[in-house]
Formats: sequence, structure tokens, C-alpha cells
Amino acid sequence: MMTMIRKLRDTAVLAGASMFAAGAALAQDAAEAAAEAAPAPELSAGDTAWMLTASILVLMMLVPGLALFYGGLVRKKNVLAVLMQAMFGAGLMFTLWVAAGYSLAFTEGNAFIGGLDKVMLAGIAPDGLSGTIPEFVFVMFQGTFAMLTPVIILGGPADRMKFSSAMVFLVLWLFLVYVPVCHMVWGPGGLLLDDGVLDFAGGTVVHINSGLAGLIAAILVGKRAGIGNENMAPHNLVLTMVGASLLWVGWFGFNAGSALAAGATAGVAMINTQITTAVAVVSWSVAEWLVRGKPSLLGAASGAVAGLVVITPACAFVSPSGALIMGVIAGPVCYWGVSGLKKAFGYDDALDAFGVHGVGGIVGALLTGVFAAEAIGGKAGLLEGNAAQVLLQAEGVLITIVWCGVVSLVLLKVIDMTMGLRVSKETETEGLDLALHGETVHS
Amino acid sequence: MMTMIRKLRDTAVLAGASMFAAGAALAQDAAEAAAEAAPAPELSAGDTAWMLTASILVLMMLVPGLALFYGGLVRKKNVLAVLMQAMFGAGLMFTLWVAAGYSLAFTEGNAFIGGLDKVMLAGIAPDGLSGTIPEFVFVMFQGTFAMLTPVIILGGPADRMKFSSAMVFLVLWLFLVYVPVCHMVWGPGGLLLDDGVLDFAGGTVVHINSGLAGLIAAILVGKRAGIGNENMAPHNLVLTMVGASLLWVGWFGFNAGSALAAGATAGVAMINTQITTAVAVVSWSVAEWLVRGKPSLLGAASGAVAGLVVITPACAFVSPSGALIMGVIAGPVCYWGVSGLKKAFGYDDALDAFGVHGVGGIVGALLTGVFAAEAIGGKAGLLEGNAAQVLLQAEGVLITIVWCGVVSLVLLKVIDMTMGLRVSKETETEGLDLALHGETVHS
Amino acid sequence: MMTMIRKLRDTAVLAGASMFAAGAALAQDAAEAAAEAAPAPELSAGDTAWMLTASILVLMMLVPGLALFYGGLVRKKNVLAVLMQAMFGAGLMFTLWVAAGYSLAFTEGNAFIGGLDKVMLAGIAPDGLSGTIPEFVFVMFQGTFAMLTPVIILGGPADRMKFSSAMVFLVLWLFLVYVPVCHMVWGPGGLLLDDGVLDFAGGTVVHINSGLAGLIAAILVGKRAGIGNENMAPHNLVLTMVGASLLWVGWFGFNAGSALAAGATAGVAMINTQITTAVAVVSWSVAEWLVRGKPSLLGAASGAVAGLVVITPACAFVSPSGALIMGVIAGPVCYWGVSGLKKAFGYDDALDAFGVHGVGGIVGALLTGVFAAEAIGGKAGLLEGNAAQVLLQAEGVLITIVWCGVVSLVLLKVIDMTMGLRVSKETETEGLDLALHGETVHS
Amino acid sequence: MKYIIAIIKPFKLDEVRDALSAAGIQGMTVTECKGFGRQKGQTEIYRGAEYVANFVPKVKLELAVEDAVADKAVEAIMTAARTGKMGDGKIFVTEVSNVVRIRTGETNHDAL
Amino acid sequence: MKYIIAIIKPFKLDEVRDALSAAGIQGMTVTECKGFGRQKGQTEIYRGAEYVANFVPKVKLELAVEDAVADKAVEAIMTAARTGKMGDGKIFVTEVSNVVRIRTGETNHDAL
Amino acid sequence: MKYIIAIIKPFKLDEVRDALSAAGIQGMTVTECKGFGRQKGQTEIYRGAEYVANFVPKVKLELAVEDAVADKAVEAIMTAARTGKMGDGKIFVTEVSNVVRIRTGETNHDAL
Ligand SMILES: Nc1ncnc2c1ncn2[C@@H]1O[C@H](COP(=O)(O)OP(=O)(O)O)[C@@H](O)[C@H]1O
Ligand SMILES: Nc1ncnc2c1ncn2[C@@H]1O[C@H](COP(=O)(O)OP(=O)(O)O)[C@@H](O)[C@H]1O
Ligand SMILES: Nc1ncnc2c1ncn2[C@@H]1O[C@H](COP(=O)(O)OP(=O)(O)O)[C@@H](O)[C@H]1O
Repeated sequence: MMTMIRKLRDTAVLAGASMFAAGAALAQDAAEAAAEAAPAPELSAGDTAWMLTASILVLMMLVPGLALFYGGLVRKKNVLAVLMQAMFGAGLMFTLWVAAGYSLAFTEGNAFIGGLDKVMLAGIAPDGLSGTIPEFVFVMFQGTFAMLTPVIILGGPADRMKFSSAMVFLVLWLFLVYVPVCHMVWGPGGLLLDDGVLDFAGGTVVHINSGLAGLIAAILVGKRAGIGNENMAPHNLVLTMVGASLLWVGWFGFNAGSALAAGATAGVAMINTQITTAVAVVSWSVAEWLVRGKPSLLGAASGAVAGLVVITPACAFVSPSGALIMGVIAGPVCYWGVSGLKKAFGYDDALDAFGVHGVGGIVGALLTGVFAAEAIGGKAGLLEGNAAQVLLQAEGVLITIVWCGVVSLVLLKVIDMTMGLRVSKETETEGLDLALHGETVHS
Repeated sequence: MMTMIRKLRDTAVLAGASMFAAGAALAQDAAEAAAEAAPAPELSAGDTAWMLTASILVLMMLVPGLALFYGGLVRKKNVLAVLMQAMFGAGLMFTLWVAAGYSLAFTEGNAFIGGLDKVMLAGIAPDGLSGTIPEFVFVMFQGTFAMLTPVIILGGPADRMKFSSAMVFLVLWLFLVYVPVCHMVWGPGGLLLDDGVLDFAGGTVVHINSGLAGLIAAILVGKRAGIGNENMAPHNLVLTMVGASLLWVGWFGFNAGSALAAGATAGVAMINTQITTAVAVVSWSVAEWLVRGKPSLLGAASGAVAGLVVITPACAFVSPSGALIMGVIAGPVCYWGVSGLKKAFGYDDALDAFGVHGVGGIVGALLTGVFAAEAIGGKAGLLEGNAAQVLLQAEGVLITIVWCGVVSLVLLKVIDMTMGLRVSKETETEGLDLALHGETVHS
Repeated sequence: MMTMIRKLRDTAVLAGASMFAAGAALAQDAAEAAAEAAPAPELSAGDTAWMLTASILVLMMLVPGLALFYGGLVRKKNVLAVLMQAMFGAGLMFTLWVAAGYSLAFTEGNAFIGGLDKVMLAGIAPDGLSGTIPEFVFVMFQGTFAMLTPVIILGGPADRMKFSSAMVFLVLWLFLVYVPVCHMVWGPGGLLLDDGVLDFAGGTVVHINSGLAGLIAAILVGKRAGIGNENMAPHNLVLTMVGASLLWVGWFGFNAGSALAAGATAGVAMINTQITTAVAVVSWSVAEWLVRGKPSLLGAASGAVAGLVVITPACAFVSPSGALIMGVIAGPVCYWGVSGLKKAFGYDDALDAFGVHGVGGIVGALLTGVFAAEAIGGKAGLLEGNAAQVLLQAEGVLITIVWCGVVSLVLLKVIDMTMGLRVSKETETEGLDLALHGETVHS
Repeated sequence: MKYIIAIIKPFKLDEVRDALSAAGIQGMTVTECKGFGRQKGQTEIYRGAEYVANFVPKVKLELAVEDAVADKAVEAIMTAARTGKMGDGKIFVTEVSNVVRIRTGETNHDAL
Repeated sequence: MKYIIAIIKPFKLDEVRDALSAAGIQGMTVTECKGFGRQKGQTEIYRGAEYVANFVPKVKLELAVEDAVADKAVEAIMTAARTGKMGDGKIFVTEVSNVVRIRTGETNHDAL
Repeated sequence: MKYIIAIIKPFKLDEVRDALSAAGIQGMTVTECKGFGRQKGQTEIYRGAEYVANFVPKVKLELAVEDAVADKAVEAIMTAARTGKMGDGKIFVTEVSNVVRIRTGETNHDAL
């Protein structure tokens, strides 16, 4: 049994783990080579060096990356509360990941959830491998995804959600949404593993998931008091720009790291990630320049994040030209996501968790089906005549939306009815920093 | 098969130097020993890639990591002075490290100090190796430790110590405390090398050492004027949070880098570092939540640092479960270190150099003896029946405390009597930034 | 002859590209291996791991590194505009790099410019190699240099140049200055490739180039309104210090990354970079301490950057002692560059693009010829009796100055006459953030 | 003419400004300040220590008005700024003997 | 004695200070503030939204002067601060009954 | 009633506040400001340049008091704020004709 699990896991990991593998060898180099004669995989110092680094980079995306990106966008009285959500959330999520999350996501169970064999990382030896890297490094790498994703959600209900309720929600959401979807997509025996949906680095698991939950939370917690009357302008875009920069920098750990090896696939993921991001910085800014008359730093920074989100599922599947076109699309579409769309429906997604991560995640998933190039990642997309891929991509998107939407809604409703989602009006007025955390910025 | 792997790993660990190896030859002599029977070690591009990265990460822990962590904690009028200590201190310490520090620490001499063979890095060729990496990279990696450690001290007497005196102190301290203790612990023929004390990445050399010196400096320089009456609250916890995050991120260079190779040991060090840190973020915050009614961002950030300090000596020796329990302990104990303990004795350790690094360093050293797991790092601890290890650990702590304590005290007394330790009352009132450095923050 | 040059070049590029190789095997490992029988080079996971990391580090030098370094130096009302130049500039430059820049710089053409074969990265396959790393990674690595260099220029005319004009200038400058000089220096068949000028990581291409263009732009755009009367002191040196730190940290990607492999050469580049930088922090600060009576944080941070600039061309050619002396020189000379020199000529190089990058670049190029040590990089310098090397270095400097100077001047004049270089007096008074980008910092 | 100085809670600023506009007041000047009075400040916690801020963030409004409008202005401020809780603030009315509009040099009534 | 309060555009501060020095004024106190009047604030754009800042950054000068000097001071401020565009600001003159120099305890004229 | 405006050195604020409390003063308002007077500002050095800040950071206290208490208040401020060095600051006393407590609507003496 144990060996079987291990074998299955190894297969999954070798096949490039962080994607829907569909029997194809996507991490071409390593995977194919290994697949042929398949001698016991050995630890590669080069791959390990890269994955140690990649894990650290994804950690940096959250603290301080996302924390600053979000922190600069709120009003000054709430900035520490935002940073606290990221810092405490990081600690809490990783603790739970080690306690049970990793096991439930990455060991065999049923189609929806894994088992408990590796609770507390039991049975993993220092020299145990996951592909060509120590399994402990794989646990860490995946754990950083599990830390980052839930915290993205909190951009939606930012500035008004109770800290305690937010943390309770994240705990439940980790186990009831993130872990199952992760298992379905990447875990052994996962529901979606065989369907052939392409998602290299987590467009579905990370971005659609968190963006949608953020939207639901924003709606359920209600609009910020004073919105429309008071100045809600970002209090310090320097922080936001630094955050966006660190997201950009760290995202290579996320995307190129998802190759799980320092080889050709990582190279493709890197160049594509860079191209789409660079282009999206320009395309968002230009869109805004045309519409508003001025290009804003917030626009450029948001464009970077939008590009990163959109290329995430596609980065090892499309050609550089495809990546460039995806960047051209990413900027204006997500700009619409945070402006036109939001205005049309009138919800208060404070920091645009849905506008950027949700919209970008969906667009990215679909465009992956359009631009996938056989010569790059072994899978053809719409432009190479494989229209079916787009449908497959849509299926992946829909299943995620349904699962995440339903469960998130139920969880939030329950929390709202029991402990309440929202801070008191006084706390909101005074600022969360002092009221919830007894601190404030003195400068 | 299993035994073979284990053997291989053991070799790697032994050859991986940054610990007390129980009768084994460390660093060079490890390499040399290995060289004898084994074939001459060759440069590993994978290991080198990791150690280049690890060195950079430790540099980032100091500038801007520690600088920001400390800088956010002082009052606004002193923030640039704190950053200057870190920036200038970094330059000064590394200059001295190259000039003589490396040679005195890492070449053969007597039990307390090395020799002068490699002064100015004489005789090191570009293709000279230290294990499987270029010796120049090893010089750099160790040099970043030697830059970071002295600057930690200045958290104790922050806000009131003269810049010139602080720098003179650091120079003397580097050669009379850091280098000897480093030689005793890690250098060839060092006093403690044979005792079997476990310290993987420098709990003793770095944290106990600097924390204690910080305490002594804080006491000798005296309390900050106005403490108790004036608001001494951290002026900008955004900076502190970013600093803590970069410490967290960079610390993997410190801990996993101390494996000196991108292999299984680095993987263990990484996962344990992450676990203890994540858990300590939660445990400090929860402790504060219970005691004070509110969890603060400063608490969460301090918890991260406390966890990192505590796991430092243990990270390659304990199991993930052990690391988790160490995290549970790290938070509340260091919280007590910066509150109860400090209050009890009434000293003004301004930024809690001792409360976090000293207390955490001691706790970590002792717990390493408790939780060491043979299956992980080859050494059994108290929980596996080897009570002696705890005594050994205590011995290491005591020797460090005595050496560092006596020398630091003498040095500070001498500086106090000659050039004075403390700025004038006017300078303290006006702020060190303008008075000492002719600059101030305009925002 | 042409073929010989070409052959030499190919070897050089394969063997580690970013230097003038002149038949010497500098990237020892790869080079030597390749040199022997020259079997088809294989992908090295270790080298790739390092180059993935190095590329990311150079990206971090720009966003947020240089952005913060510059951003902290301007007045508060202009900080977002500076960050926007870096963020948008980053996106724009990389987009153009992929579109045509890489092809024009790194494919064969004539002595001044390459061809169009790899426009849009056409024809590069995922498993295509550049030496021992994927060519896509090489494209990325070189692209980060092409992003960073143009943005450095904008430090000269900061605080008063129109955003639109600045971006138009950067686009033209990229193709008419950066790409040709890059091709001449590093590209196949480039004019300077044979001359034996030593420039390991881009002192000429990056620093002299950008520093000089910055000076010309500063002069043509005119002085800042109110200079001499109003307080132009840096508004937030915390940002500047963080920026300098990230430049320091990221520069290892730049310098040690220019070895294109994780081997001995990278080790040499790393230790020398660290030494010169550390020493220059001290030497600038001490110079200022002597001249002004106080050492400033801005001085220490500027010293770090000066050291990094000066060692850039030399880092793989000089010994640690040479690097140390270069650090001693770097600080005071660049300090003079931003004070005495600037005062003497009376131009308003607002953020000292020329004072640091231009002066430091020239000094570094010349000193490389002085301190080059055969035992380190295979080339002897003046101190080892090869006076000719200094002349060669001077030649490299002069050609760059002439090309860059003439073209930059013409471009700026044309832009000035068509769209204008400078914002209106009102915009300058009110601040660029609000006027150009519709944003401001609220804290 | 009267010179009215009002200390109010910061989050009431928009409401007060609207109320004054409604009362026909054309201009005013606003400064951030800290108040000391019956209302006690928030407790800040840091590491082991804590600090009760004696001062509470406030906003100070200053407006010069015609004598005839003064009462209406005071009334408007009072109504809009009131929460009924401690720390709502104070209004001080003083005399101003001359007002000048810098742009035009107009004085007194014309300058308002 | 008079207590003059002037609201001016921030970038005019240096010029006004120089003009006052030239007029023999020895001291003054300056505060950053926000003005509300005819001049409208800049529009800030962020993501989809935008916000027209009602308040414009201003600087407030306060100076106590001898009655005899008051007109000259007002004149100096007016000349130096004027740009002719909306938002140039206002000057308010009030009475002050007593002035004390803390350092010496001098009062009234001697304290200025 | 009197309206007292005092400009003091920032680090003296806590002492002055305590002195006023001791003198029975219940409330006051504090603003950060910059002073221009005999005391010269610090020189800032940056790169080659330097800038002598003409303005020195100060803190402004404002308090409305009963006529009877005014002298005691001035006295308290003067004693607590004095260092004897240049730049200790000034105290200005003006008249206030009406005071209102927003929370209750009380006026004049009751409002203090
Ligand atoms: N005598 C005073 N002079 C000047 N300002 C005062 C005075 N008393 C109170 N204030 C200001 O009014 C604010 C509100 O006063 P406080 O006593 O807290 O509440 P309330 O007015 O509701 O009794 C204070 O924070 C302070 O800014
Ligand atoms: N009645 C008033 N009381 C106090 N301050 C005022 C008053 N009216 C205007 N101000 C201040 O004067 C500034 C300039 O006034 P504004 O109406 O914009 O321009 P102008 O004075 O040129 O007509 C305002 O921003 C505000 O700070
Ligand atoms: N005429 C004045 N009107 C308003 N404020 C003044 C005046 N003179 C001085 N001040 C304020 O008092 C502060 C102290 O004055 P200064 O001349 O430096 O010292 P001193 O009062 O000890 O002679 C100044 O910084 C300024 O804020």
C-alpha cells in the first residue's frame, strides 16, 4: 500500500506535479527522461537548489509582498490590520498545512480529498524524495501556496471584517475549499487530474478560488461605511508598488518553481511570466491613459499583478508570442474588472480580490486553452485547431467556481450568524489598527 | 538501500560543517578528511547555486531586513540612525572579516583563535574549494554571519548610544568575541568542536552572543530619557513588519544554507525552520491575545523572529513534530522575555535584543538537546533517552555566556571611560538623525 | 578574420558570455569543459538554478530596488512619479526587448547591430541552450539588464521631466544606444569584442551609458525650479536605504550572474563585489565624516552603490586585495562626483545618475585595467606590468562616451523640439504625482 | 466679523463641511490636531509595555464669518458633529477685526 | 497688538517669509492645513474610482505684531503670496491682549 | 474668557500638560507646527549639498480658560516649558466671546 502510494505520488510529481498532467510529460526534460527507463529518481542538487529558492520566493510573495500590496491600498488607520492578517494568516495556514493539510491534499484518498497518512508529516524521511528534490522541500513549496491563497481573499472584505472571524474563516476555507480543490487538481487520484485541463501553476486552485471567495466575502460583509462620500484613496502607493514588485519578483518561484526542476520547463515558465507581466503593465496603463487621461502608478502595479495572474495557468504551455498577446488582453480586461464590472454590480470588493485574481484567473484559464502550443508544452490549443481544450478549460473553471462558491458562501453565512463578520461601526470609524490590535502608525 | 542513503546523508551532514559534529572534522578538515579516503571533492554547480543564493539571503537579513525591523521600532527621530548603524556596520564588519576575521576564525591556530594565513584572503584561488563549493563563496557566506551578528547587539542600547562608540565597540567585539567563539564552535581545532554540543546554524555564535552583549550594552548605556512618561511606541510598524518578513525569508539562507549543500539536510533545515516560525507567530500572538486582550502585529512579527531564533541551532536535528512543539514554546517564552523578565529586572533593552535573541537563543540551544531525533540528524536528545545532550547544550550556552559576558562588559566599560557610550541629553531629545547624521525623514 | 572573431565569440558566449573573453577561459568550469573536445554543451541544472535566481535578482534591482533608491531622494510630491517611471519603464523595456531588442543585440549582423532572426524570440525552442542554460533564461537575464539601464538615466532629470517624453526617450534610447553598445560589447561580431577591453558585468554598457545619458538629460531639461532656495532634501531616506540594500542584494545576480554558471567565476565575482561594496560604504562615509563633520546614511547608501558600480567591470578579473583598494577609491571619488564635480559645473543632476553611475563606471573601467590579476581572471593589468590594458580600457570608455553622448543628445534635442522635455511650472510646483498620475501619498 | 474655531472628531469632518455648505458658508480651513480632555485616548500595546495615549486625534476647523451668520454656523457645526459621546469637541467664537482676500486685495465682508 | 493669521499656498511660503523678514518681522509660526473654498482640489484616480479632494493643501502662518507694523505685515504677505489664481488664500487680523516670551518672561512689546 | 495660544518645544509637551493639569485645566488642543524666530534650524546635509532648515519643529497648544485662571495657566506653561535656551517659545492671550460644548450644547463657563 505504502509503496503504491509512493509510486503514484512519484508519478504525479515526476509528471510535473503542479499541473493537470493527462498522461503527458510536461516537465519535458526531467519527466520524459525519467519516464523512459525510469530508474529510481535521484536527488538533483541543481533542482533542489532551485526549489529551495522557489519556495523562499513564494513565501516572499506573501510576507511582505501581498501584505504591502494590500496594505498600501487601505486607509492609514487600517494598514497594520492588513499586515496582521497576512503575518498571522501566514503562520496559521502553514501550521495547519503541516498538521493535516499536506496529507489531505497530497496523499491518496478519494477523488475529492486525500488521506491522513502524512498528518504531521509522519513518515517523511530526510532523504525521502519527491521527484528529484527532498519531499520536505516539496511540502514547503506547496505549503507556501496554501499560505498565500487564503490571504488573497481578505482583500475583498478588507477594512471592515473582524480579525477573529477572518481567521476562523481562513481555517475552515483552507480545509473545505483549498485542500479539496488542490487534491482534485494536483493530488493522486484527484477528480480533475485526468480531465486534461491545463493549469500549470495554479490559476484555478489559487486565483479563481481566492478571487471568488473574496467577492463573496465582500458582498456578505457589506460595503465600507462612507464609501462614495469619504476619501477611500490608497493611503500609500509606495507600499503598494513595493508589494507589486515583490509579487512580480516572487512569482517566478510560483510559476517557474512549479516545474519542480531547474530545466527547460522552468525556463519557458520564466520567460512567459516575464513577457505577460511586462506587457500587462503597459496595457493596463495605456488603457487607463486613454480612459482617464492619466496613467497611474496603481494602474501599472495592478497591471503587473494582472499579468502574473493571467499567465499563471499558461506559463509552460504557450509560446512567447502567445504570452505577449495574453499580456495585451490581461491589462484592459482586469482594468475593466476593477472598474466597469464592479460598478455594474455595485459590490464593494475593497482591494479588488475578484477584479484582479478572479477575473484574471478565469481569463487566464480560458486563454491557456486558446494559446497552448504543442511545440512548447506538448498540448495544442484553439489556435492550433484543438477547440476542445477551451471547453476543458471552461469545465475546470466552472467546477472550481461551483465548489468554491457554495462552500465559501455557507461558511461565511455560518460565521456571520455565530460570531459576526463585521466590526462595529465605531471600530470601523476609529480604524482597525487601534481597535483590534492596539497599535497605530506614528508618522 | 536505506542504510546506504542514510550513510550518504550522514557524510553530507558531516561534511556540511555548520554544526558541532561530535568528533567529526568540520568545514575544511571535514572536506579534507573526506578528501583523504574519498576522492577529491569536486565543485557541485547545484550546491554552489544554492550557496550563492544562501549568502545573498543572509545579506538581505541585515540590509534591509534587520535594519527595517529595528528601524520601525524606534521613534521617528531616530530611524535613520538605526538604519545607518546597519548599513555602515555591514560595510565595516565585512571589511574586517576579509582583512583578518575569516583567517582568525577558520584557519588553524589554537583552541581559541585561528591563525593569520588567510589574512586578506591570501592564498585562496578561484578554484579552491570548501567542500563542494568555491572557498570564496564560503568566505562570503560566513562573512554575512559576521556582519549580521554584531548589528543585532545595537538593538539593546538603541536610541541613545553614540554612533562612533557603537562602531568602535563593534570592531573590538568582532575580533574579541565573535571571531573566537566562532573559532571555538566551528573552526578547526576549536575548543567546543569536540564536545558534541549541537548548534546547526549558530544559536550560540549568533544569537546568545549578540543578545547578551545587547543586554549588557543596554544596561551600561542607561535607560532612555523619558521612558515611562513619554510615548516610546514603535513609530512605524509597517517597517518592522517588512523587516520581520525579510528576516523570515532570508533566514532560510542562514539555516538551510548552513547545510552548505543543496541536499537532504537543507530540506530538513528548511521545513523545520518554516514550521517553528509559523507556529511561533501563532503562539506569541495567542499568548498576547490572552494576556492583553488583543493580538498585535508587533507580537506576530516578534513571534516570527523568536521562532527563527529558537529553531536555529536545532533545525537539522529535530523532527517536524519537534519543531512544532518548539514553536509552541518559542512564542510565549520570548514574549515573557520582552515583558515579564524585562519588567522584573528593570533594564531598558530598547528593541529587545536580549528578550528575543538572548532568551530565544538559550531556549533553542537547550531544546535542541531535548528534541534531537536520531532519525533526522543522527543525534538523540532527551526525548530519545539521551539526557546528557541537554547538559552538553547547557555547557555550550554557559561557555558562550561567560566569554561574551566578560569581554563585552570590559570593552564597554573601557569605551565608556574613554570616548563615552551615550549621546548628550540634547542630542537624545532632538533625535539622533539630525544630530548625528544631519538628516531627517520628511514625511 | 571575421570568421575567427566569430568563432572566438561563439566560444566566449558559450563559455560564459558576459565578458570580453579574448580567447581566455574565464568561466572556468564550463569553459574548460567546452574547450576540450567541445562536445555539445548540456543543460546543467545547477547552472540553470543559479541563472533563474540571478535573473530574478536583477529584476529586483529595478523593482523595487532602484525605484525606492530614487524614490526616497525626491520630494514627497514626486515620489509616485519616480516609482511609475520604474514600473512602467520596466514593462515597456522588456516588451521591446522581446519584440526586437534581444535579436538586435544577440544575433549576428554587422559590427554595430545584430539581425532580426529572433524577433519575438522566434525560433528559440524550450530546450534550446545558451551555454549550459536554456536560451530563454539567457533572454530573460539579458532582458533584465536592458530594463534596468534606461531607468537609471531618469535620475538625472528627475522631478521635472514629462512622463510621456521620458518614455519616448527610453524607447528610442534602448534601440539606438543600449542595443548597439550591447551588441558591440557582447554580441556576436561586435566591434569591441576583439579589442580585449575587460568589462565583466557591464560597467560600460550599463553604467557609463546610463550615467552619461542622465547627465545630458539633466542639462537639457534644465535645473529644478527653486533649487538653492527651497529644501530639496530627500523626503524619505528610509526608502533610499531599502533601495540601496536591494541594489546591493540584487547586484550579485548582476555580477555573479554574469558568469552564466554556478562555478568558480561566480564565486570570484561574488566575493569581489561584496568586498568593494563593503569597503566603499566605509570609505564614502569616512570621507563625508572628514569633510562635513557627520557621516550620513545617504552617504553610506551611496557608497554601497558606488562600490557596486566600480566593481562591476572588474569583479571576475581582480584579486580580493585589488577589490579592497577599489573600494577605498570608489567611495571618495564618487562622493566628489556628486559634490565637487557637480558644483564645479553647476548642472542639476538631481539624483546623481552621472555622479555615481557615470563617474563610478569610468573609474571602474579604468581600475579594471590597473588591478586585473592573471591568477584570477586570466588577464594581467597595469600592476602586473601590462600597462596596455589601461589604454584598452580607456578606449572602451571613450567609444561608449562618444556613441552614447552623441545619440542621446540628438534624441533629447529632437524630443525637446517636438513634444517638450519638461513639465509646466505649475505641474512642477504642485508635484508630478497629482498632476501627471492623479495620485498622491496620504501619510 | 467672527472667527469660529471648532474642534471635532475627524470622521465627522465631511458631515460638518456639508452642513456648513448648506448654511451658506463659503470657505474654511482645517488642521489635524490632538485633543486633551475628558475623552481618554486608546491604549497602545507594544511588547511588554503599554501606553495610554493622553491625546485623541481631532480636527480643527477655522472659519471667518459675518456676525449675522455666526449663530447659524455654530448651530450647523453642533448638529452635524454631535454623536453624544464624550470627546465630541468644542466651538470657540472670537472676534476678527479685518479679513483680506489675497488674490484680489478685497477686505472684510467682500473678502469672505 | 495684532495677531495675524494668513492662509497661503504652500509653495509661496519661502517668498512670504522673506517678504516678512524684509518688513522687519522677527518671528512666526507655520502649520500645514487644508483649505476649503473656491479653489477645487485635484482629482485622484484609483482603480475604477475617482475622488475629487474637496480640500486643498495650504499653509497657515500666525504672527503677533505691534499694531504699528500690522498693515505692513499684511501688505507684505499679500504681495508675496499672490499668484492671481483662485486659492491664493486669506488673511485674518485679530487682537491679542498679551504676549509672553517663555525663555525670559518678558511680556507684550518686549516679547515680540 | 481667554483663549491662550502657546508655542513650545515639542519635547516639553508632556511636562506642560502635567503642569496645566496640576493647575486644574481640563482640556486643551495641540497641533504640530514649525517655528521661525531667533532659534535657527538644524543643517541637513545631503550628497554634496546642504540646507539650513529655517523652521524649527514646535508644538502649539490652544486652551480656552476662565479669565480668573488665565494667569495661572500662563504661569504654568511658562515654568514648565522653559529651558532658558533660545526657541523656548511664546504665549499669546486673546479673548474668546463664546464657548460651546458640542456634546451637550452647554455654553461659556459650563462648556469649559
Ligand atoms: N479648554 C479647552 N481649550 C481648548 N480645547 C479644548 C478645551 N477643552 C476641550 N478641548 C478640546 O475638545 C475636545 C473634546 O473635549 P472632551 O473634554 O474630551 O469632551 P467633551 O467636550 O465632550 O466634554 C478635546 O479633545 C480638546 O481637543
Ligand atoms: N471664511 C473662511 N474662513 C477661513 N478660511 C477661509 C475662509 N474662506 C477661505 N478660506 C481659506 O482660504 C483659502 C483660499 O480660499 P479660496 O476661496 O479657495 O480662494 P480665494 O481666496 O482666492 O477666493 C481656502 O482654501 C481656505 O483655506
Ligand atoms: N511674532 C511671533 N508670532 C508668532 N509666533 C512667534 C513669533 N515670534 C516667535 N514665534 C514662535 O516662537 C518660537 C520661539 O521663538 P524664538 O525667537 O526662536 O525664541 P525665543 O522666544 O526664545 O526668543 C518660534 O519658533 C515661533 O514658533
